[in-house]
Amino acid sequence: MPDAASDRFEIRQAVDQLSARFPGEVLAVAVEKGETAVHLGKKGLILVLRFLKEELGFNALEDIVVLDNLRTAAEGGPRFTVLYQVGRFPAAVRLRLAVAVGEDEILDSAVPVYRSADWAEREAYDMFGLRFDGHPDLRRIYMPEDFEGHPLRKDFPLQGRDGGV
Amino acid sequence: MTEDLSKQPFLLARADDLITWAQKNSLWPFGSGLACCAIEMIATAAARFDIARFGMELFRASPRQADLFIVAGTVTNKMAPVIRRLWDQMPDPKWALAMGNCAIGGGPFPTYSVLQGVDKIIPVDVYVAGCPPTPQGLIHGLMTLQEKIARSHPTKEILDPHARRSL
Amino acid sequence: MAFKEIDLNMGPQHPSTHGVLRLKLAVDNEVVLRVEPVIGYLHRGMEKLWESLTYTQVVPLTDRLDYIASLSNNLGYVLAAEKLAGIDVPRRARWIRIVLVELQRLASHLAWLGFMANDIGAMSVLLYGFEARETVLDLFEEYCGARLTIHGIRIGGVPRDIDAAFAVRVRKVLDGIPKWLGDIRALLDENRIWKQRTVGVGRIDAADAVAYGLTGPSLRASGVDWDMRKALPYSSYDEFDFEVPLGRNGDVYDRYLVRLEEINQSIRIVRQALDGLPEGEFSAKVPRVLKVAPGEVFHTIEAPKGVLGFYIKSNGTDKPERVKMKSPSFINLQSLEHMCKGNLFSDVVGILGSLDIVLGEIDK
Amino acid sequence: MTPFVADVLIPAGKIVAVILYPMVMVVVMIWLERRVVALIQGRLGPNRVGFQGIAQPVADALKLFFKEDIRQRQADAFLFNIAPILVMFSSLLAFCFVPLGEPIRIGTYTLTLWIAESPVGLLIILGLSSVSVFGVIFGGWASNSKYPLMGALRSVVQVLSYEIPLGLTVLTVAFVARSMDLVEIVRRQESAGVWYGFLMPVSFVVFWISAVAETNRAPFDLPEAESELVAGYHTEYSGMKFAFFYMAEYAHMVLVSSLVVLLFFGGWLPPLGGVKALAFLHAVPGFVWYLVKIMFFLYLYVWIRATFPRYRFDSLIRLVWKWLIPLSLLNFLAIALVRFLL
Repeated sequence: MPDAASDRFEIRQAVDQLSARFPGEVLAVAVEKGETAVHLGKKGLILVLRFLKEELGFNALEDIVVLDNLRTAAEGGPRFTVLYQVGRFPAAVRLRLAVAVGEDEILDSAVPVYRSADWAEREAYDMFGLRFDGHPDLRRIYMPEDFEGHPLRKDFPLQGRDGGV
Repeated sequence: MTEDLSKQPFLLARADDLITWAQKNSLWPFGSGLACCAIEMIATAAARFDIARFGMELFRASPRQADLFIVAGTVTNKMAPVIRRLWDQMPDPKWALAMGNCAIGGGPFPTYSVLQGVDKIIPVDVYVAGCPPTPQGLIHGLMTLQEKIARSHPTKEILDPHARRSL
Repeated sequence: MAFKEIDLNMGPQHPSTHGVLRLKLAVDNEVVLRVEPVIGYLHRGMEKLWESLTYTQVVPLTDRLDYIASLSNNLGYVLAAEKLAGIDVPRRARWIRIVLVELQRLASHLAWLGFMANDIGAMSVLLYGFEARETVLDLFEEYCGARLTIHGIRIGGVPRDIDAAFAVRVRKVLDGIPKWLGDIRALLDENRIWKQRTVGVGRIDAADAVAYGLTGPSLRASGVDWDMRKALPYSSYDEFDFEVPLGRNGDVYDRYLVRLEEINQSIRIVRQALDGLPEGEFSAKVPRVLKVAPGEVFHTIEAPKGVLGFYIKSNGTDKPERVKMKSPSFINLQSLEHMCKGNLFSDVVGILGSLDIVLGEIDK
Repeated sequence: MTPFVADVLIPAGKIVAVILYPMVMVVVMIWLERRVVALIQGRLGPNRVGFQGIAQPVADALKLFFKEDIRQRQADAFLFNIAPILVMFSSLLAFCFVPLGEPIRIGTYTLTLWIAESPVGLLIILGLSSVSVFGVIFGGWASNSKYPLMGALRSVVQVLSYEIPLGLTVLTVAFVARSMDLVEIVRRQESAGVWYGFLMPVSFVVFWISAVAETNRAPFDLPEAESELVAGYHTEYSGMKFAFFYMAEYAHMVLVSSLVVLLFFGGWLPPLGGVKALAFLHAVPGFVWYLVKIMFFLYLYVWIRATFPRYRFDSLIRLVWKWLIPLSLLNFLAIALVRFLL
């Protein structure tokens, strides 16, 4: 487990600076299995990302994971949670930002901050139907253009709807 | 030849032998690979298993010059029209070999985007099972295809174009 | 005369796109202006399928992601699942895993070497690379019966133990590889045509590489010292000593050299692992039906193509709630346009080869 | 020897021989190439069809003969069909001017081992070999699709720019031998006692490099670059038309190798002919020596193909304009000076 003392200190330091800088945005901080997750509000996402990249030197957005909590969410809870896996390398510090998103809410695109978010967001749109405002070219990336529906949603059947060709 | 020659017109039988001998011994596969099976197909053409011995090592990149379409890998719904167009571009005496469980029947992927078997879009002559099939398995499939070609009667097609390609 | 650019289509079926990738190129008679990769032709819906399988059933499917280096996919997923389920893997199992994964890196780099050289025209190197790789595949076939989709790493450990006879055969194969590499390097390293086709082609400097999220040998060829085995050591990699080869100017030639040097480092690691193989169990006791308490984990390893990450979220049942794979080739392919701008059309083939992408991993 | 036999039968026999000679050489060459490339790459190569795979090219040709002949709707019909004929025709016609050996005296009649001997045989062969470029251009351009078009454009530039060093080096040989007639050149080498290949090594090397480039063979095989342009200019051809392109390339290689042997390595002369001790070498007929030398150069072709990567287009052009042409000019100047001083 890479949660050596130095990592923990740097992560806690980063999180403290983060919550100091954005008191309204940081909703909760959870540490589990050596990984730190910061729950953020939707509005401040890009500001936090830019702050992390420019000031704290988190130079890599490793992955954007989208969770469909159709069945697990409490009544009226947000349909999707979008996780931004951010890391600072080579110092090997890793942080996860979680943002709750409703069914047809629009998130700000992270492309202006991290170039590698381009395709990850297109995949999130293709698989879940999440729209990203400010994305240079938001199109389907895996499925053919004329495909309706978003496959990775929990209510989409595994075998697909129209049975292929 | 398994058929008795009395029924078969003598001259045509000899012509059949000659044509099928040529077609059997110079099957040029089409250099198209889709997924994991493509790597095993290349390993089959590489030094250790070497299908060049059968004269098959000329992987033609253009469908116009290929006789054998080895569908090596998963055919997705997005790729299916491309496979169908490539098959139509191949000149006529052509054969198809479905390599691997994905090409035979969707393999381990019963999902929304995978075509459950390539024989839904192109007529397949030989199925080689395996995920991926070992090079020996593929060579066995190619040899069965050669036997199948040896039994076919190309002259019957030339003389009577309506005759379906007899198996 | 009005300038008219040709828009070429290196379609889903092309001899040198390593699978079903489609490149839309805008070309001004041989000089590349724009490259737009189109993917999805091999999208099998893996992540949707994983949500309907148990934790142990997912492992054989991870073989089919990066099918040239299937063992490192297994390791990536299995380490994430073990971290989530809190399973502690015995030290001997971790060492056997390192033997297998480093042999897999060897085989993957040899296959890459063959494909790239064949794209640039030296077709004999494809045969030499594949013959060297066959010797490594024999070891995998002997270890667990499969050559390509090996499924050789399970949750909790490895399927079989390694005995002394197997170790002897592994050492014999490891002695053979440098000889093969010697021939290939003699053929290519100082070859004027090879250098003309690769030096200064597809250049990307360190800052752009990090900005595009490039990882793996392609990033280290631009001089960025970032190898997940050293940055975040996993599966007792910190008990081995090996160097991380770095390039200087991040062109196709440096990526070629970095990967060749990585082959030598992998050989060193496997030798150390075989010499100091600790005693003990080769697999932890894992319940047949593995129920995992709710939680989430994100774990990355250094796959031959780059940093391969797995995010798993569990909901207490025996099936994962969500498994997301961070694919190195998916991110690396985004920097293709940056590398190809201004080069000639025939260089696109060389650059694509030097990126070492696999479509199974990109399309999932 | 009735006039009928002398004027009709023997020329007819020679014509058949000249057509058969390249065809047999092409069959041997296809087999040789696939076997040698295989052995270089550590595999076996075709050895199942006929004895050691010798019937493999026959099977290929026969199969291609029975293939469906596809022509695209948007391809230009006339040019599309004329291209393979042009390529094949120019190679075969050039073989009429290639002498195969010393004339043989049978009784009172001398049988000349060539069809046409003309004082400018060398020039005609060069002219015909550049006619095949038209075939490639028409083929690529008429297929009306992007990859063949690029293949055709590349081959235009490549073959035209490699004609210049080819022509210049051939000029040096004609200059030294004071004649363009191939038979005369070989006789001159016999009387001079030394072959021109050793007399003018620079000419030989430049000639050989531009010959390899002229026939679109690796490492200069950009017009049909497998990994870039799918199959280059003959992407759209199938069946017998493709077979013509395939065989014409080999026929062109045999033609160029025989040119190299005639110009630089004394055609049918036994090696070290002048040395008295080796007089017994003359017993072996000239044709055999000629064939041995050609096979060596054909082997060299295949050897080069199996080892070298492919040139990029701009380095290919830089090679010829910055290196080969100045080199051949200087070489021609040097030889002219040497001859003037002697």
